[in-house]
Amino acid sequence: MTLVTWALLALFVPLGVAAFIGLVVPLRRTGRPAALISVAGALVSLASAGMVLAGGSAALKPGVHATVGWLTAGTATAVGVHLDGTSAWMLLVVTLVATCVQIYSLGYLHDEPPPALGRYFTYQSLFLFAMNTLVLAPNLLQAFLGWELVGLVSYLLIGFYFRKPSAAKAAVKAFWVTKFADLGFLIGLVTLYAQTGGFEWTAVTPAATFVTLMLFFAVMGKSAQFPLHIWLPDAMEGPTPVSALLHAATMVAAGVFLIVRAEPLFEQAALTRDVMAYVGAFTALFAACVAVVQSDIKKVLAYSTCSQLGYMVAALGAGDTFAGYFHLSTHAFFKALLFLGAGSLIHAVHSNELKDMGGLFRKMPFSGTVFVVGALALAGVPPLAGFFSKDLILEAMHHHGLHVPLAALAIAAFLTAFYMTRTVMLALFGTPSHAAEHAHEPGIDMKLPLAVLALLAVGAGFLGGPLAGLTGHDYAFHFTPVGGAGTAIGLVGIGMGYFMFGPAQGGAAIKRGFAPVGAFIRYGLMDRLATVAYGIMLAVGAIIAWIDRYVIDGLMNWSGWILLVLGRRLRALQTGNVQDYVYAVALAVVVFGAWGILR
Amino acid sequence: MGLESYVLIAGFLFCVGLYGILTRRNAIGVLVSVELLVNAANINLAAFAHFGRGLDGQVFVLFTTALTVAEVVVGLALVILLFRRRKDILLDLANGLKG
Amino acid sequence: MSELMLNPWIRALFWGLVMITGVMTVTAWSTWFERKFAGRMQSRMGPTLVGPLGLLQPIADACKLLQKEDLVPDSADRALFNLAPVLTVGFAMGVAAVVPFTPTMLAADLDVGVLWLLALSGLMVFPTWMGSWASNNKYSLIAAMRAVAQGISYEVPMVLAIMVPVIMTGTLSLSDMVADQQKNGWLIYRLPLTGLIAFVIFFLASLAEANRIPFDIPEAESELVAGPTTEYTGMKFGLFYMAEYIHTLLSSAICAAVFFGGWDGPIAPGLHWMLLKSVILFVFLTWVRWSFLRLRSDQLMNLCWKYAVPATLALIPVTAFYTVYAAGKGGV
Amino acid sequence: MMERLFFGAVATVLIFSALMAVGTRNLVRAVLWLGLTLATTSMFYIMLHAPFLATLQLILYTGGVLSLMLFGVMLTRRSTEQHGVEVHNESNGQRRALPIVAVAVGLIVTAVGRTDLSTATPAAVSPETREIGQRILGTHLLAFEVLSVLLLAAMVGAIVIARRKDASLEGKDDPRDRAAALPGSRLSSERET
Repeated sequence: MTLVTWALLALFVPLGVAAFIGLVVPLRRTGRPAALISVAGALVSLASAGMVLAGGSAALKPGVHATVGWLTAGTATAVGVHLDGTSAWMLLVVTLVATCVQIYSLGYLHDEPPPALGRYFTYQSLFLFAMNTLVLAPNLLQAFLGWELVGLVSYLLIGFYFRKPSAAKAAVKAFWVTKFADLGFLIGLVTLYAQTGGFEWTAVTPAATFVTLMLFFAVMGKSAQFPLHIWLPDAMEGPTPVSALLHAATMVAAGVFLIVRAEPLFEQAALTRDVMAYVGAFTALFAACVAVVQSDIKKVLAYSTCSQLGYMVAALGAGDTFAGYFHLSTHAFFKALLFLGAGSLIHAVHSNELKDMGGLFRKMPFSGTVFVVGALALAGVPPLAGFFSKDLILEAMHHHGLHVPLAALAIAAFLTAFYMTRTVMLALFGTPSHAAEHAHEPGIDMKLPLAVLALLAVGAGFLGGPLAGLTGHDYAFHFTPVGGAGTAIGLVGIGMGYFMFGPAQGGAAIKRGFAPVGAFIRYGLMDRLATVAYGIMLAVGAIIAWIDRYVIDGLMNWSGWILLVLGRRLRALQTGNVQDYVYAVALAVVVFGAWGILR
Repeated sequence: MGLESYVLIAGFLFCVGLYGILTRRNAIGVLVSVELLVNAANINLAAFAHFGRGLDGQVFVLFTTALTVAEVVVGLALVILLFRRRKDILLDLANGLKG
Repeated sequence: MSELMLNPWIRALFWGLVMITGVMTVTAWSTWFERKFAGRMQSRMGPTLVGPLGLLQPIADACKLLQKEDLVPDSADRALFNLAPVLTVGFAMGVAAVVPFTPTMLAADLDVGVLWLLALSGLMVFPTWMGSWASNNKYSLIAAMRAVAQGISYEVPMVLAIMVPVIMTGTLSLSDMVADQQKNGWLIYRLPLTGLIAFVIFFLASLAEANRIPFDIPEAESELVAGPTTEYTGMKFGLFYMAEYIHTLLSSAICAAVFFGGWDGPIAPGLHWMLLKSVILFVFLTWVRWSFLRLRSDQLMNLCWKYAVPATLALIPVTAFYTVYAAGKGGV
Repeated sequence: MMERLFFGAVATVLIFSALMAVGTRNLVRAVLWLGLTLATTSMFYIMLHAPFLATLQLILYTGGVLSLMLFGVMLTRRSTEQHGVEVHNESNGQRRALPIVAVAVGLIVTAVGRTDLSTATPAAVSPETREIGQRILGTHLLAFEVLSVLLLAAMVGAIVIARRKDASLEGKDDPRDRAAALPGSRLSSERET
């Protein structure tokens, strides 16, 4: 079988599975069989992705392009698969994480009623298809299709517990925010089409700046960049495996992937890249700040995801595509691990709140260990996965002279290490809460994916060299001052976190000092901002109101009076009889026709 | 037969439909007349397609056909709503918007 | 003779006459066959008295119908009442024009034969409706509502189901369709399952359009007396009766042509194969008729909109995919 | 000559049935006359070498639209018929409609007379049905897609319009309807005003 056949298999098996378990209602209603079919589909998809990658970089490097014509009005566009190192690797990452998450879900959602379980796995399979459509897209148009499809599935999965009002609200919010951002994608696509007559990744156009800015707007929505990040924390209303797959590892990274894919376009737009670097760095810092004060373990991870996506976007903004892409893949592994690990903690105590946890490490050594591994990887401790990619990003920022974003990212690195230590300390060590007393380890179906992802979180950093070779970049790990400083900052953050939230519970003065800041961030950074903006608007509004009342209204009243008098006269024309109006139209047509013909 | 005979017949059909729209009291009767109008236009499109050696005319007949189906569906839904509210479907009595 | 047959008008006229006579004759004796068959299924004899094995029974029936008094109800709409039975046979016979018995034996080799077929099946609703409306009878009116609802509902899966053969063979002409099957295999098995499902749905839909049991809800003699034909007597009733049989027979013939390769078959001449296949399908239909109960109105609609339509909608992309990629045909 | 006669016959049937469709007082017959008009139009299409259109006309207009209209007639029977006798279908406003229609006919005849339409010659070969399909999915793809959206909108719209139950007329088995019938609710205050 050729590479394309394998890729098509990876693409269409999940679709077939989704259609099968979705449309065969009795099967869907039985739940568990549907779930097993879905997992089997994901495994086939994973194996196919593996076969594609096993084709080797020699076959992938030139890029394998297989398309069929579609929408052949005017200039032809195409759908199909485009395989090169980038998409092949992404395909593997997506299918791997998805398979892990699906297996994990078998255990995590064990107590769901069967119909809901069937629905869940239908969405999961559909998601895999949608994401693969996006990953394998040979042009921006197909990418857009996949983009919208993953948005739809995200909406469906966030609202999985749709009887819960907050979940339904969160789903709608996520949908609207991302759809609003997707308008940018659409405008970008239309502009690109108008300029080049196609939707190619490699298009060359003078309007590249505008097009890429529009695309980046969509990325801001999907990859949760400030200020369009607001949907992501709410999206945690979905089941935890969904958060791991969609809202941490793959779907939110789709924005980053899009930029990686459209690199030739973004290369033509220096302005967009600067915007990206600053927006990304700011998001990284801002979200890290917010993450420090969250009390909900999933919210911590959600803001952390925001922050890490900021890193990737900043790296892409600096022009180092590989750094962003590398961080995307390592992040996919360790963040999925963190979410799934958090999931098993949540599963054990039936609560998202950190205060309901504590001391869980002793009860759940396995889950605790993998969670700590994930946290260390995220904090950038060598030689775990996050260390290499974060190091590369910081270096890239330094290399391109972007010092302000670099500083922001460095602070964010400190905060990252700090809040992860805080989370680990609060959730796993310390005094056990009441809820944590009966906690116990999850079953094998949840442990297995955790083990796989933990291995990857440890080892994925060493895949940098092969991955660079696959995607046609140069990469070799060097120890540099910037990278060293970044690691040191991370270690300081960990130490600080341990000092404050570890057994010593030190730094009371610092805690007290920062308490108002924490409260401010936690309870209403956005609200305060809104209050200030509201005050300004009230003042401006008062002025406008005066003008409106006495100047404009005066005019209006006067003209209104005239219209009223006129209207009373004209009312006689409105007989309310439809045929009278048709008669008027016909009369006009005949009169104008006569004028035109007999003239 | 020449093109002008088709156009004339279609034109006459159109006028018959117009007369129906203006005089029918019953809403369904008006819908019937609207069908005649569209039909007249369709004959013209097909005739010009044949004599102009193009196909676009025929394609557009298909489009207008689909449009008409949509129009009839919505029209009948309105008629039924009207009937539910007023117990009749006489257009000259349905003049609630009278000024 | 052969030169004369080259003229399409003459050809259409000739085969038209042949078809009409042929179809009428076959229809007459199909009633005999059905009664015999039903009799055997229910451990009875069926007609035995008129002629050997009761073979002359149809002629006797026709004589009886012709002798009966022709009644028109007082409050009936006379013109429509009389027009309906004529139209119903007319439309049913119209289908015969495009049925390809052999490459040469068909009245009109239309480019758009499939559409013609669908058009006439769609029109079949009107005579039924017209007759029942014109009768001005409560039962008939309810029957009319049912007939129209059933007719326009089953038109949808019928059109969608026949799109499967159309996509696979890439033609709207029935004779080209058979020719294609001769070359590439019958449609019933060419694409596993898909052809079969399309056939079953198409067959069901044509049964519903012909108001045959188990879809004879408009007639429903146990609740609606006899539905549209309540007020009809004598030969007018006979015409309705005949139209149902013609419709059923021609549906079998069309299914044989579209899904079972028509005249394709070894050794024997094509016409034999075509007739054999049609007869097998007709026997199958008769068997169904005497084995199943009538559906309820809501069951009928459920079957159509919840099962047949979604199934056919799913079939179309599958077929298209197969045709473009696997068979390497079509494409832009 | 044959062609001329044939055309004349078809045109006569067409116009006559159209006149009957707008003229007859019996609504059911009007719809059936319309059916004859539409069927005759498909004869025109055959003469214009458009067999695809002809059959489609039969399927969609005559088969589909007409059935819908008959349904409409039956559902609103109380309005169109009393004691089995058709009422209320008489025309009104002939006095003002006739002149305008007469002028329109005159205009069309004049306009056609001033053109050189009679010099146009028909195409020798009739186009294949396949080409129509390619046109629709090629040049006119956008229009086709827009049309599909329109049909969807019409479908949804028709359901919404015809479905809304008027609580004063229908049984109130849906809780929402019951809520709407409560005094002070928005729906009930809108009703019958």
